[in-house]
Amino acid sequence: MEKQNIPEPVPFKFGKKLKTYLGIAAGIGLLALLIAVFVQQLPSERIWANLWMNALMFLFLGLGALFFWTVNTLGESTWQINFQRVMESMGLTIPFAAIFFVLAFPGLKDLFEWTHTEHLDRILQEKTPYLNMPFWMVRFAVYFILWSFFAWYLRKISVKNDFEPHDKYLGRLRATSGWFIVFFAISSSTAAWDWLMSIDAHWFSTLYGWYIFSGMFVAAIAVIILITIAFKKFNILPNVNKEHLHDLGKYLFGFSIFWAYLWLSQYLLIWYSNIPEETVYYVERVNNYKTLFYMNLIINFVVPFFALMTRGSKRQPLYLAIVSLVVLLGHYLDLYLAIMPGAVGHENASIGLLEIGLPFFYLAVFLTLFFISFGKAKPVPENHPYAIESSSYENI
Amino acid sequence: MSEENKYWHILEEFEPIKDERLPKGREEVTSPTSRRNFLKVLGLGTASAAFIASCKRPAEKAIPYFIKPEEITPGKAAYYASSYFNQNEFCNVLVKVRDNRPIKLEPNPKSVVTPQGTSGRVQASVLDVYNVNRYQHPQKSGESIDWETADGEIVSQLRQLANEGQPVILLTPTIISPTTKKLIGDFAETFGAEWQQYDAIPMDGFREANQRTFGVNALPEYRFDKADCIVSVGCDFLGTWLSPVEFSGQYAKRRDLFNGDGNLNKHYQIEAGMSLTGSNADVRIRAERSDYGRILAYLYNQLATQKGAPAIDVPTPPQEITTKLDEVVADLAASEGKSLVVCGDNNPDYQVIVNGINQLLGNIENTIQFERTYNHFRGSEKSLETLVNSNPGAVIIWDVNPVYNHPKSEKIKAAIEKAPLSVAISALPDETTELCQYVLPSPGYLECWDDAEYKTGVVSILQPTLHKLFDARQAQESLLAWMGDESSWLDTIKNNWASTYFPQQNEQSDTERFWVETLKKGELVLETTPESITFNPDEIGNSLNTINTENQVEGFTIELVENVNIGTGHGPLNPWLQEVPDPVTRIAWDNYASISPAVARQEDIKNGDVIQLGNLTIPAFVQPGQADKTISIAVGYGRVNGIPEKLITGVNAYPLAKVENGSRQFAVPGFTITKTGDFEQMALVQGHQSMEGRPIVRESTYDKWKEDPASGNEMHEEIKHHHTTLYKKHEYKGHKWGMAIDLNKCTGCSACVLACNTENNIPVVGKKEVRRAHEMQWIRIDRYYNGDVENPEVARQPVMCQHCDNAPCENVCPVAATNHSSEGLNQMAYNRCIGTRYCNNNCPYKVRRFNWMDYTGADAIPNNRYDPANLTMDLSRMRHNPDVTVRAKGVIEKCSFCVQRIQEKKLTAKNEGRQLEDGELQPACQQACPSDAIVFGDMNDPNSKVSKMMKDPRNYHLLEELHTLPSVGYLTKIRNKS
Amino acid sequence: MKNIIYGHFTDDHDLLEAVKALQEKGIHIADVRTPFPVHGLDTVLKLRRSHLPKVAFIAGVIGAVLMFSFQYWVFTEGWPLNFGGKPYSSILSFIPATFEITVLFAAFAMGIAFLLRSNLGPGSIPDILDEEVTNDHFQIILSEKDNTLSETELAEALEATGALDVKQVNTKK
Amino acid sequence: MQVSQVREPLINGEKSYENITSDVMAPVRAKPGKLWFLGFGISALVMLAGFAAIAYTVWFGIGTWGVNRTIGWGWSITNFVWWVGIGHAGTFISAILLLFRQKWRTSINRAAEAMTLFAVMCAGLFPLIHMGRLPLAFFIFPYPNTRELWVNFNSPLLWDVFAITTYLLVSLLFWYMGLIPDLGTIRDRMKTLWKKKAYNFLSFGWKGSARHWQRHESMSLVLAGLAAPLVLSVHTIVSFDFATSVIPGWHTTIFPPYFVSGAVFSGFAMVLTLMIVTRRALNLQEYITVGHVESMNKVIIATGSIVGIAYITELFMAWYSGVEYERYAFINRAMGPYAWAYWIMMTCNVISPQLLWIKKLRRNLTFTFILSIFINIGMWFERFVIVVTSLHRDYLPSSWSMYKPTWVEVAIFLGTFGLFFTLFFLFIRIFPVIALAEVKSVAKSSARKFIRKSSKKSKPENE
Repeated sequence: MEKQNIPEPVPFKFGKKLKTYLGIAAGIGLLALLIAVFVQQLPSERIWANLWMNALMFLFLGLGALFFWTVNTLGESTWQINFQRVMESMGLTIPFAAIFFVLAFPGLKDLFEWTHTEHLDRILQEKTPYLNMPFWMVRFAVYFILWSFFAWYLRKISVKNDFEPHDKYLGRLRATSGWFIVFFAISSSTAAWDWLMSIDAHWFSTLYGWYIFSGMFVAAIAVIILITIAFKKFNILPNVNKEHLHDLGKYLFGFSIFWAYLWLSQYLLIWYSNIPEETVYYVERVNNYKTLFYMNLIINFVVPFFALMTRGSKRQPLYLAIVSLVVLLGHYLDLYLAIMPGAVGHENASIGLLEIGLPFFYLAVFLTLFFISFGKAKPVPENHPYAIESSSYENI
Repeated sequence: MSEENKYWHILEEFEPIKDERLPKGREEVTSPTSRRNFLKVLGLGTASAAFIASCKRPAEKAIPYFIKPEEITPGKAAYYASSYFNQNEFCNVLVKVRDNRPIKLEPNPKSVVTPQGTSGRVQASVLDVYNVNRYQHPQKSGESIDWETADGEIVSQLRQLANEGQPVILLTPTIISPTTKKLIGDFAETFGAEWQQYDAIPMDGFREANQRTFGVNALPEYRFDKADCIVSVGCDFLGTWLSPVEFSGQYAKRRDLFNGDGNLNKHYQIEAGMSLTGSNADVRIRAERSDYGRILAYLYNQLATQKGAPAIDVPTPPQEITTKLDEVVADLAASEGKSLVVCGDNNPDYQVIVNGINQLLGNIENTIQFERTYNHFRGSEKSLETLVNSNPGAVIIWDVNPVYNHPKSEKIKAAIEKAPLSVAISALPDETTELCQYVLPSPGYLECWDDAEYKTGVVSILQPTLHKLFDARQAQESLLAWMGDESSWLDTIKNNWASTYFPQQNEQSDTERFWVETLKKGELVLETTPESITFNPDEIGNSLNTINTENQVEGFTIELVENVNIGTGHGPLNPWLQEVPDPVTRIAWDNYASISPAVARQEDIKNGDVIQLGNLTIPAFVQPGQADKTISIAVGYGRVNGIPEKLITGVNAYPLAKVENGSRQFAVPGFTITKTGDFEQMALVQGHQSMEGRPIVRESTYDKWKEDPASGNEMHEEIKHHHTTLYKKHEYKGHKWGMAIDLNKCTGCSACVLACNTENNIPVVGKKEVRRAHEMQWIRIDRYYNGDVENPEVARQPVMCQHCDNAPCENVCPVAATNHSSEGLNQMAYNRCIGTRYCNNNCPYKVRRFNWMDYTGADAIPNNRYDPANLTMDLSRMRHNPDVTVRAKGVIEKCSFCVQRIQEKKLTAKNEGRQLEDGELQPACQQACPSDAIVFGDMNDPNSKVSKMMKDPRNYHLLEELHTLPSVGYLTKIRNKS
Repeated sequence: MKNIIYGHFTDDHDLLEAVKALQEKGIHIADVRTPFPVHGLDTVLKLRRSHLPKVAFIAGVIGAVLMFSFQYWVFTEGWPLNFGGKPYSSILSFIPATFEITVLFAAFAMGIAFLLRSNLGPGSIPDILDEEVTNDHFQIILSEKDNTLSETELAEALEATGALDVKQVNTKK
Repeated sequence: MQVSQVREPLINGEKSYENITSDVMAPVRAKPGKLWFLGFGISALVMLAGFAAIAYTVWFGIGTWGVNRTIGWGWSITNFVWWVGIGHAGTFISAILLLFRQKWRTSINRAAEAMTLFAVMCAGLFPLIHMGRLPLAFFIFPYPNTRELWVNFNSPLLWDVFAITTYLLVSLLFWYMGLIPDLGTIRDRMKTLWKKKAYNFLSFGWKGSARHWQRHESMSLVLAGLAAPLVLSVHTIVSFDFATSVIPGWHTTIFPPYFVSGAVFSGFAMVLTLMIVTRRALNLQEYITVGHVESMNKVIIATGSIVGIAYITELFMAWYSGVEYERYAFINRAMGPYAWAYWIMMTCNVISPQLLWIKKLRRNLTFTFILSIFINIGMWFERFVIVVTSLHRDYLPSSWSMYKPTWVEVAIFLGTFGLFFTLFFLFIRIFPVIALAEVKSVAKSSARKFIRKSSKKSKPENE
């Protein structure tokens, strides 16, 4: 283990400079949207699809982080304690994701074929007990209420322990994490069906929910890595050392492979059987989005696989940050491929100013919310009974 | 055209070969076999009398030709024209002979009577030749004797009896051979013998009725192809009645919406038990067997009222039937002269009324013609009465088995046993031969010379295609010998032809030339004059009055029926026929009592519960569509004597028949059902009867079809529209084989299944294995019920390997044993197969078959053969088609589209420097199909019939939504109903 | 002929301290033998990181390339067969076997490299100085050859670190 | 590395390194008892009976089984998948838990890996004996032959050949590499010369050198890194056997991860079944503690719940797909003639593990033991449901059929149990059941004795 002198932590301040940067980013995003609507006059479904896609990505980061934290808590692992507050704060953005979804609601008719209740074919008619607006809305509400509740409640317990330390809080944290994971296990799949799979309403794949989950998880880890590295650099989290980065890097590496594994499982099985009711999804993507389709695989699998294979690569903050950024963009692309062919169609879909600019707005909002939340508590949990383990472990 | 020459290759053109080993005093039969080869065949045959559980490959026993006989080209088949006749079934055939062994029967396309297809029984008959249970020597009281001794003793006794004036009775089946008839006449004269003809299931009632109504003792020609409206009352004309192969062809012509003029016939079937014909009807009216008379009377009366003819009041059938019958009457009345009413019951009164109806409708001379009447079914009840009552001194029983198939079996037995001289002439041991003092083995029809006049004025020749396997002699030769006639039977035939038929034709001027040419063609068509008929209306009244006095007996009526493949059960027990499931019930290897679902519910009977009916204990089978008060049982089962023990199956139902008013009745009332508590698992190959709403057999009605030919098949276009694929289709540059099956023409007769069995050396697995769903047939004819369980609609579909271009089976074979040929065939390399059965699991059609055990003897491990039907013995192995591998244990097999035929024809065409013609190449199933429902050809040829059928709006592929891209297409079934 | 001095400890922490103490004196340590891998020992002994992962990587790449190209060759050049209409170069189908062979090559190459590099293998006879090393003794071995100090000085230095049972042996190797 | 004192110790009792050595070695040193001979004898007999049934099958053909034209795979492939699944626990424990730094794995990984190997051997038998022509089984290997015909690389069964072979070999390598130091330990404790020599041979001449340890650790980590995806791949490929097909109930994309999860689930159940007995029989209660059992139970509840979600997802998707064949397949599972198998599966795999949410039950050995057997049964039925229920009613109702095993199939299945236990009985006599060196390496941080010692000193050990 390398000896390191741990500097004094710098208290976090959501400074003016930062706010200005975020404001500019938000402005760029909004400008892109306005240009798309009024100048370029893009087709409405493309606008709505973009709003939908960014709302999802926004949600994925918070939800993925919350999952990462809870699963570590439940697994009695402790290495994450030193940057746990990053995940907690990311989780707190979940309720705001709901707002972005709601903003895209007027476009639901453009996005989802099954909402056109007037003319549904036989198969879609048979799906109406599940795919109907009222029930869909109820599910939407339930997901967000419960996710938000868990994010808020877990954070509350975690922070409480800072001030009035007690072992019971850890127990409560674990129990709540357990409940969250149970709910998440179901809702992550059903939400993926509701918000993504049902865009291609005829198509179905049992793996789809897990596939979307794996992508979300990788994206969230990438963002955790980026933020943690930044905080380490500014000494906000001085106790985060190379071991933490190494492990985070392993997660990014491992789950990128896992994502690729699920991608392959789904594609290979559908390719192999070649049954039209299933291939229809991929035929559209392979034929009309050829470059992006293979790019997706390269960015999200080939790049992290080779870039993060060696031990050293995961211990180099800058290097790891760059890979994380690439992977984050990769999963943005993955989401693009999940939404656009079904919702917009290859005639109208392309990557333009809107697709590149709009995410800045969402990113800015996400970071703003994150910084606000992060600033409200201590950067590292105090009095955590296992805290010692997070500062003194090493990778072989 | 050289092909044609090959077809008519005949025996006569070759020099007879002397054989010293043949018994003296007997004319040598000209034979295609060389002496050397004959020895080989004889040797093999004798050796195989014992079970030889050998692990040696058959190839090791082959003896190469030392000097090759001229007429044999090893590896090339020769075809000989001949005919098949078995008591109630006739077919002109070509016998395919390879290396001196007949191995397959094919229809003779030049035939007037049966140009298209054969029946399943014809296909299976080749196996009977190689039956190891055949008598091998003449016998006296069970001891082998030689022919001279036998002849000497029999002749001396016959002369003595003749001198004493004791009756000599010659009991034969219906003889349709004109020369034989003459010969028997001479024989009868010589010995004062009485000649009686006997049919296991007679049609003497029909003849009697025709005598009464039309004044002729004849069975007329029925023209189903000319009838717009067919009404059949319990008549299974597509399966077992009169001349099913012919009728199937005629019927199918009027079900053809692809080639035909689009004028679909309408077929009503009124029946009690579900027959093959009934299952094909547009409208099937379920009626009790005991109501047949009243139904016919009702139909007559209604029509008569309309036509102003006298009607006689007869109790009407139940209300729910009469409402349906009114519809029938309306349709009949609308198609005068173009309708046909038939009834399958042998009751002469019923037939008289049928005649009355047809007369009323003007069908006589239109759909019923007396020009070329049928010559079979000449037997009558009188024949046995004579035998039983006349205390005969000598009984010569020629190829009939009344002890088995007559209800008065005991009396017949007594009469035979009492007779001082009893002689049986038969190829195989049976219940009757066992009682006779002398048993004279006769050869099978493929070893015989004979002629046949099945329909008046159409005379065929039967020629031997194999030297006699055993020490057997044709019955005719025996008669000649006993009469002291030195001429050979062949000469007798030739002489008769020269004197009788030669003058009737003018094409040939030389008698020898005439004989040879006829032999080549296989049949001679003569000018005939129609029987002159006069209608006698009084008889109708008489018969109606008889029906009026019919009593309704309490209890269940048992009707004895024939199974399509088993027929009357005459002849050897043929394992191929036994293993083909009944097309209606889908049960193999057994007979059973069919009861209606309502009765089953009421009596709490499940399939396989053994019930008692009179003296008969038999498993019950719940048959949808069965009339409540009628129980149907198939005859032809329960043979015991002369059958190897492991092949004994079913129950003999003949004793239930009744002799009444001098005729045998096969519908007997007054039974009650008693459950025995036993259970017998039947060999049922299809356990599920419903399509579960899946678009497997797609169908529509005639009216809808007229509006839109794609009706019922709308999803085909939709599915095609949605077809997407992640990889491009392979290109098939040369041929691309495909098959189209017209579901509207397929009747389900199962001839294709048997043809496939024969062509492809498919093993027989036996009842036990069929029960365990281990059957091996490459084609199966799926049967689904639809609608009302009491009287469902039936849909049928022959399913074989679909030769999918995106075959799920090929992908998953780990050893590459199955893959796709460049001509679109899904091919199997048996040698490479290691038997994971993965392909079969992954086949959505479940058409692959696995060799679960060593059924064929081709396995390398010794002492593990599973041969329930003695078909792996050396003699029975001679049936094998040498072009098709005999598969070993542990190997998957399936339909190959008869790849051996494809290769052969391709090669022929190539050698002749021409393209293959469409229709030249026929797989065995297509060739055997009497209704021309199967079409095979090159889909890359836009003008081939198959590619045109594939483009028909009715065409669809089975499970096409899976994108397996099958090479087999089905044309929708169109029912002519409202 | 070289002389060996060795002694043992009963606690891994003591061992680490002793190694550090000896190294501070500039004594070269010939070998340390322990019943289980002691964390930090490799850092203290300044052992180079093992190259085994690289062996695994290279072998894996070789395995992957070989297997993939073999399958590709079989299906496109060797004997292209049409299986269920799949393209001849059905790359997706090649992935599973390629993956398995990659892992097989990598694992076995590394295992074999480990044994060869460490001189371990069936039949190899170790020079065991103290049988308790595989039980609960942590042994430091010094060699006179590697050090400027004399045998006795080395022994004293070793003893000074708290080592028990310090012994000197002359081995023939 | 420091461990919080709040953590439950992994080794109970006052165990010194010496104690660990002698405790674990005890069964190897001592003469086998009557019970061992009895167990071994019965296992060997059952194994021989199984082999006889296999010989019978090869001789007379697969027709001696109950499989038929519709259901081509019955018990054989059910057993295959079941055994392979069980064979996933060992490598999962040693590889994936190593990557996740779960120290509790050290007490159980050795036995679990051995079990893995034996289970994979049992599993590997089935694809061979289910072949119609076993003597030609070598056709599945791509070897050069005169016809230059290779194999079909499209076939999942062929992938299986690669996967199972690789898995067996790599697991063996992983297991044996871990055994080397422990075999050295045994060698040095043995008094008789031939035993010493034998164990030296087996231990490859291990001497515990620091450099060797360093390489060994480095290798173990990379092996773990390789074995982790390998574990996933094996059951993934097994699932491909089904999922690549077009048969409803087989063809579904969730199969790969769900099979893996199910495999780990059943594997852990089997480990529990065995270890709860073994720890008693071999007096290893202080090494395999209730804490270990609880940890394994947590894995069980996690994987069991994943499996449960997969079941429900499949069920829902069958409805959602709108494909009538899919829908029917699942209705038939739950309500058809094999519904009993489905509900056994549901009860054993989904409902019963949920009881483990209760901490008391999680730590109750008797309950865990019974539950683990339930899961073993449930997971067997899962495979039965997948194999048989999906096949027996697929597309064309005309071919629908039923399946019932014959005595031959039952005997073969029992025979594999015989094989499994025969090998296991030999294993516990010859090899240390617990990874000695690994346990020692975590002893300081996790054994009760050391924890107490370090807390007394209360001296932070900075490394």
